[in-house]
Amino acid sequence: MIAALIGLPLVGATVLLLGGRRTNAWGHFLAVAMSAGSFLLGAFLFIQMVGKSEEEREVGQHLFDWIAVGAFQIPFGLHLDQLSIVFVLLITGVGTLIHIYSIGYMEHDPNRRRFFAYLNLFVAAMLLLVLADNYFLLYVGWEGVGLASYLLISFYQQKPSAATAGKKAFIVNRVGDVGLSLAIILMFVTFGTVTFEGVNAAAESGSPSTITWIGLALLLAACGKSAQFPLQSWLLDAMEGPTPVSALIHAATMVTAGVYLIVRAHAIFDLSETARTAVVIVGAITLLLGAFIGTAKDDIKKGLAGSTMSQIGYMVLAAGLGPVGYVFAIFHLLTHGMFKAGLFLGAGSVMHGMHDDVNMRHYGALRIMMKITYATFGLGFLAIIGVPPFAGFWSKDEIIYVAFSQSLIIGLATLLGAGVTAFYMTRMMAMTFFGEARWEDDVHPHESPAVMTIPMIVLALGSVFGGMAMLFVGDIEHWLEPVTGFAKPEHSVSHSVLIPITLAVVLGGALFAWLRYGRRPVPVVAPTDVRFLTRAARADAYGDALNEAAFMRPGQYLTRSLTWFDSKAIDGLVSGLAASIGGLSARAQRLQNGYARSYAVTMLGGAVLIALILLLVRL
Amino acid sequence: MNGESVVFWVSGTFAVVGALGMVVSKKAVHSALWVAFAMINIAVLYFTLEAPFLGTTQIIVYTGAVMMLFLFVLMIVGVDSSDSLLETIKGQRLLAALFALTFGGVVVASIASTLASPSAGLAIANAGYGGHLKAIAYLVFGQYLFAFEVLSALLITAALGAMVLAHNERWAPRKTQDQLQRERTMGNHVTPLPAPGVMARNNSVDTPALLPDGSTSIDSLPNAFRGEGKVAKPNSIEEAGK
Amino acid sequence: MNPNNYLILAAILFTIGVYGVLVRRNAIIVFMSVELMLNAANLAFVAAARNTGTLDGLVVAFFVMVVAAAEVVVGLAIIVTIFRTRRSASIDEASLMKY
Amino acid sequence: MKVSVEYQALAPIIILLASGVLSVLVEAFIPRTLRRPIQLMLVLASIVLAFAYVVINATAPLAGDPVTNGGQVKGLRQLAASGAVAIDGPGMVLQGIILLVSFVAALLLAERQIDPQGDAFASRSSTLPGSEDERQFTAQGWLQTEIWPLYLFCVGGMLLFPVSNDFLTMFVALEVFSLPLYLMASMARRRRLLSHEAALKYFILGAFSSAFFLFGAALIYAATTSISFSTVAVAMENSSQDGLIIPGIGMIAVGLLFKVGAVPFHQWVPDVYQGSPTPLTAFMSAATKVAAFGALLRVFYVAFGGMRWDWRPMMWVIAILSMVIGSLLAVTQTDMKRMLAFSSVAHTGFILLGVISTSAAGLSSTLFYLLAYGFTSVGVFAIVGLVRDASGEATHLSQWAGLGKKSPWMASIFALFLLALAGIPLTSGFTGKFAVFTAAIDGGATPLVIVAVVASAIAAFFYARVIVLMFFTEPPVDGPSVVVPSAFTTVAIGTSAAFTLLLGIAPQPVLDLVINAGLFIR
Repeated sequence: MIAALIGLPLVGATVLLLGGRRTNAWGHFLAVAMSAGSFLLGAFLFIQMVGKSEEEREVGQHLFDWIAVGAFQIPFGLHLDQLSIVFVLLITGVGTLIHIYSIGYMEHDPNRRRFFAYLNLFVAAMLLLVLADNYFLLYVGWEGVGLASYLLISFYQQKPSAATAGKKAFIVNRVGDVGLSLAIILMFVTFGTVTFEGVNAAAESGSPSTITWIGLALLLAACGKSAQFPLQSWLLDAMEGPTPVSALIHAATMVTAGVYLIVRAHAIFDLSETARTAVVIVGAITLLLGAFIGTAKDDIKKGLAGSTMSQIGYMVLAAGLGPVGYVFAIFHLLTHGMFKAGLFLGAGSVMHGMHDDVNMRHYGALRIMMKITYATFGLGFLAIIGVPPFAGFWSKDEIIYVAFSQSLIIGLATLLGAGVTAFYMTRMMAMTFFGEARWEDDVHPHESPAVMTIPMIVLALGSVFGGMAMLFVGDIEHWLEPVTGFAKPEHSVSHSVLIPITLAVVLGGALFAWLRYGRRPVPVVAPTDVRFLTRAARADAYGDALNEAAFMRPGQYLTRSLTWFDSKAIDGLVSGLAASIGGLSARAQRLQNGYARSYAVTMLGGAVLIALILLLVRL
Repeated sequence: MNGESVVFWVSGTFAVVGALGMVVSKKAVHSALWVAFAMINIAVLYFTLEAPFLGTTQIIVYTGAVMMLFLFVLMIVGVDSSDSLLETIKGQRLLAALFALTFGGVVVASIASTLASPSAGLAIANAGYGGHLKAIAYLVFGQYLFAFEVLSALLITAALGAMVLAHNERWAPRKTQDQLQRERTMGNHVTPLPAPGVMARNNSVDTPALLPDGSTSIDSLPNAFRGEGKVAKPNSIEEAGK
Repeated sequence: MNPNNYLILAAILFTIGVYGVLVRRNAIIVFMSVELMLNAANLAFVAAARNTGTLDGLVVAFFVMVVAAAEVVVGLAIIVTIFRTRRSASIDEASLMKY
Repeated sequence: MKVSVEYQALAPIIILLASGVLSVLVEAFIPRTLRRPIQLMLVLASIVLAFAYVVINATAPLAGDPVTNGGQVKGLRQLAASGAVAIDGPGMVLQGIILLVSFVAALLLAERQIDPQGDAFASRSSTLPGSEDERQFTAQGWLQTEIWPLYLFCVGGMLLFPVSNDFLTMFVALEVFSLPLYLMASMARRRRLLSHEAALKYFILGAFSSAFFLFGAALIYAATTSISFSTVAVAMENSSQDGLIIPGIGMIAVGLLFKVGAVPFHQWVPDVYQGSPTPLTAFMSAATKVAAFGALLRVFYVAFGGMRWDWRPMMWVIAILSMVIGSLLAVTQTDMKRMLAFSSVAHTGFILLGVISTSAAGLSSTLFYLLAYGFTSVGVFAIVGLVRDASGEATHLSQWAGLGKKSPWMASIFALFLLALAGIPLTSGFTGKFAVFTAAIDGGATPLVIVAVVASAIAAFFYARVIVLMFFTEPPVDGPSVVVPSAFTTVAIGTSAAFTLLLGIAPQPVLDLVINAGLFIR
């Protein structure tokens, strides 16, 4: 039953990939059907689970033994509990909506079948990731989503920037994967098992330093997948992929895998203060960093990408706070999944109407032409900045509340983040939907077809009611408690004090943005006399020329990174790494000069090396 | 200084001289002769090491067969061909000398630092089997029988390999005397085919003869050497002659 | 006399052989140098046999001679083949494949 | 003195070598047109028979002096041929792997449909490239059937190499499988200059390294009075002659590390892999590695087992160099065969992790890795041989662009092999890497494993690059195509792919097998 959740989209992907052109005509419907079938199955399992008592809710499905060597057992097993099921619903639910949306969005793309195959593949891999009952299988899913994401980012392969972006995502993610594989091997060696159950039970027995190392390795993995500082740089470039992909993978689901991993491995983090602190610091830095990036972007998708980083920063931070935060990390993850997917789809709809122009300076006054998009985007906007009673308010407010209970500085950081979020989201709203029209001459904005707007409407409804539904109807705190544990924060500030303050900060941010961008006319070309950051941002507008140059000189493409804040150092490190590996390789290649005698010299050198080492050891 | 020492120092020195001679000789044939010299001296050392059987085998197999094979191939390649000792790979000679000295130094120093127990001699071991030759025979056909048998595979491989790479079969039936006669009298070449350019400039049979106009005659070469672009151009032969 | 002197002599001959492989360009001479290395190893075996009073070293040396003969046949066949196509026995000219 | 030859224990080796002799006779007495089918039958039959004997030996009731392993050891465990050969669990597993891989590789060698002119070998190796003779022989469809006796001798030598129990037998086995390889490497049908060059380099450097091996053995013999591994191991424990033992170990290591292709003894690998006929490359990359690692394991576990604290640091350095340099150099390769060759160097480094563990787990994980890598490697080169244009194989990376669109099946299987080489889960490569890494951490080599994980990350990049190239690039206008092979190659690729998947998804039976193989006997 659980396996069928994964099986359906996997079958879809296989049929589409191997079916060839024969499936062009109906392939996308099959993909939607498989995804929807998976969702219905998930919903069925969910209802079944609700009907059970708390102890019986966790069910496993043992498929077969993968590796069993003496004491080392790696079952190939799936496992569905309260945490997995909410992810299943999010992935399949949002996934299905985005599948539907893509029918319209990709209508004219010659490679639509392949696109849907990859989407299905992604859904299958992501489901495997959250349904695995051990770290190994999780790793399989983890690699799977990485692969699907890589394939989808470089989907517009004819664009060099897309290819480069795919490569960058791949490299950065490999860094994270190194963390995960090390963590798994360490767990294996320390506990002799890698099942969640086994590790949770045995975690106490590990030495504190080992536990901390495992935790840090897991954090590295989470940083890679969830675009957290210092491995955040790939996410902005990943926006080269088709917009539905950005919505599904780079906003709602895959990038949250890091949060899932941390919450899933809570037994490790519960035991290591150091690892938890590291998680909180990473989360805090990323949430501010992402928000600031968002303020400087004219590209609507990149603005949203910065925002995604920032929101995931909130989740990671919450997850790092321990039992008081796990639940809210997941809660925010779920609400964010809905409203951010909605925002991205809205952005896609706007692009659809604007001839794929992503520059917000060319938008303006779109509320008149694209009423549905305006309405759904607006609801998502209200949700993300945290206006009550929209979804984001409930979850974000809880995180701010918990953060203040742990540390004043962390609390202030979350509060500041909320203000900045309000600022850039208002700026985005204002530049896109308000003001006067700044369209290019040949652009005729129009509303998207129903197949695209309906998913947007559904997600908008989620942005409005999702938070309340989960908090008051679903009682998410106690729903997840058996898996993650839950603790009420001890508090000096009460909700009644904090909520007005938060709202004031949010409104301040929004107002400031409105004054700057809503009331004043927005120049079509960003003014050149302003700060460095604007110049850098403007470079994105001439993406094509720059991308060309970037492709020629891979080392330079990162320098077009937007603000002084998007830590050039880190980006430079990644590209520098790639470049220096290439350079090193080219240099080492010189040794392979084709002369047998030269090879013999190398061998003799090796013999000398061996002899010297052997003698040194003897000394 | 006993007799053994004398032989060791003399023959040992000669062996090293022979080895060095091989490395520094410009002409390949000289190198081959130097190696043969070194090998004979090693054979002498075998005699002093109570291994007359091996000493004899060394002379028969190495200097007799192996080195002759080398010389034979050298004749094919051209006995005159002398090597330029100028190094063309950058840094090769320096690195080679450096590594070889370090390597040799480490190994020699390492051996020299080992405390040597007095030589046990082979008398007891030989006596156990009733004589030196018997002893070796017992070991070859006893304890090391399997390796010995497997060696035959090696020899077959070698023979087969040499044949595959060197022996050419016919792709057309052999011509009868009648055909040959007809070709000779009725074909384009009434006279015999020109001889290779062995006498002219070079001493290898793969050198084509030069025609009066300075071009080469493909007919002067055996079939096996008539590859595309493999035949030497007149210019290159002149250069080689200089 | 120190019985290890033979081993040292063998090591010296071996090193000279190694050096010959590294610096000579004529494939045949390179190959002769390898033969010299094998001879040096043989000398070491024979010397060690007497030092230790066992006969296995002699058998090894004997077998190595056979192996070396086979190796020479194959090696020279390859060298001759190359010579016939390239008209050169220089080992450096066989360097089309690199990097 | 009684000469003992345990025919049953030695049967696999004897069968192969005897068939080799028979095969030579076939060359001598059977008409040319009949040779190929007869030779092929002979080769396949003898490999199958030898494999059957390995299985029989491995499952036979206990005989001789058993090495107990939890009381579940079965099969022969004995010294054979007066102690010159050690037939034991790991030895038989290695023989089994070599035979399986050789069978698949033999199918590739037999392929005649890929190249319109015949198989992968020159019609007559003795003809000059480009000569009239060559044209005539090719036009008349001659085949160099002498490769089959060479192949049989080669496999026979490989079977002996990892089970030899003294330095003499090991040296002879080394030469027995090396000489045919040198010869076959020189016999490619196309690009014969490269093929000759590969043979020359392989031969010169191979002879160079085997001289090192031999001198090392002489020094060990001088120090321990014996060339038998069992005696050497005992004598080393209480020998005072470190001055001979240490250089001896080092020089033997040079000889064996050359054969496995470890840095800095790796430089022949790319050149030889590129220049040799591709089916032979497939065979070499898999079988040679298995045989050579088998011998390396035996020498360093049995003979030098007591000295492991001395040689492990050296192996550390070699392993790190192999992993890093292999992965690094593969990144900038533009030729498919060379890229795979460097990746094979990197894999040598990974396998060395298992050797370094010097434990039962290290041994069994190395065996598993060898099996997994062997099949993947054969498969990957088999497919390389299929991509051709008018002038022969198209090995330049740029020519592989868009192959996924032209022949999605072949490209998908190739991608599977690449993923396995990269160590992605659910393929054999992952299970193998995991087993080896775990053994290494258990053996106290955690830093090495970290290097290995980083090297795999680099390696994943160039494997992924090929996948992207195949599936995401537009095919060039006049690019090569994937030739439809005959049943031989299809079966070979299918088998390799099946093993690659099977060892990834359900590795349990094979893991049980290698664990139950137990330890080397002394």
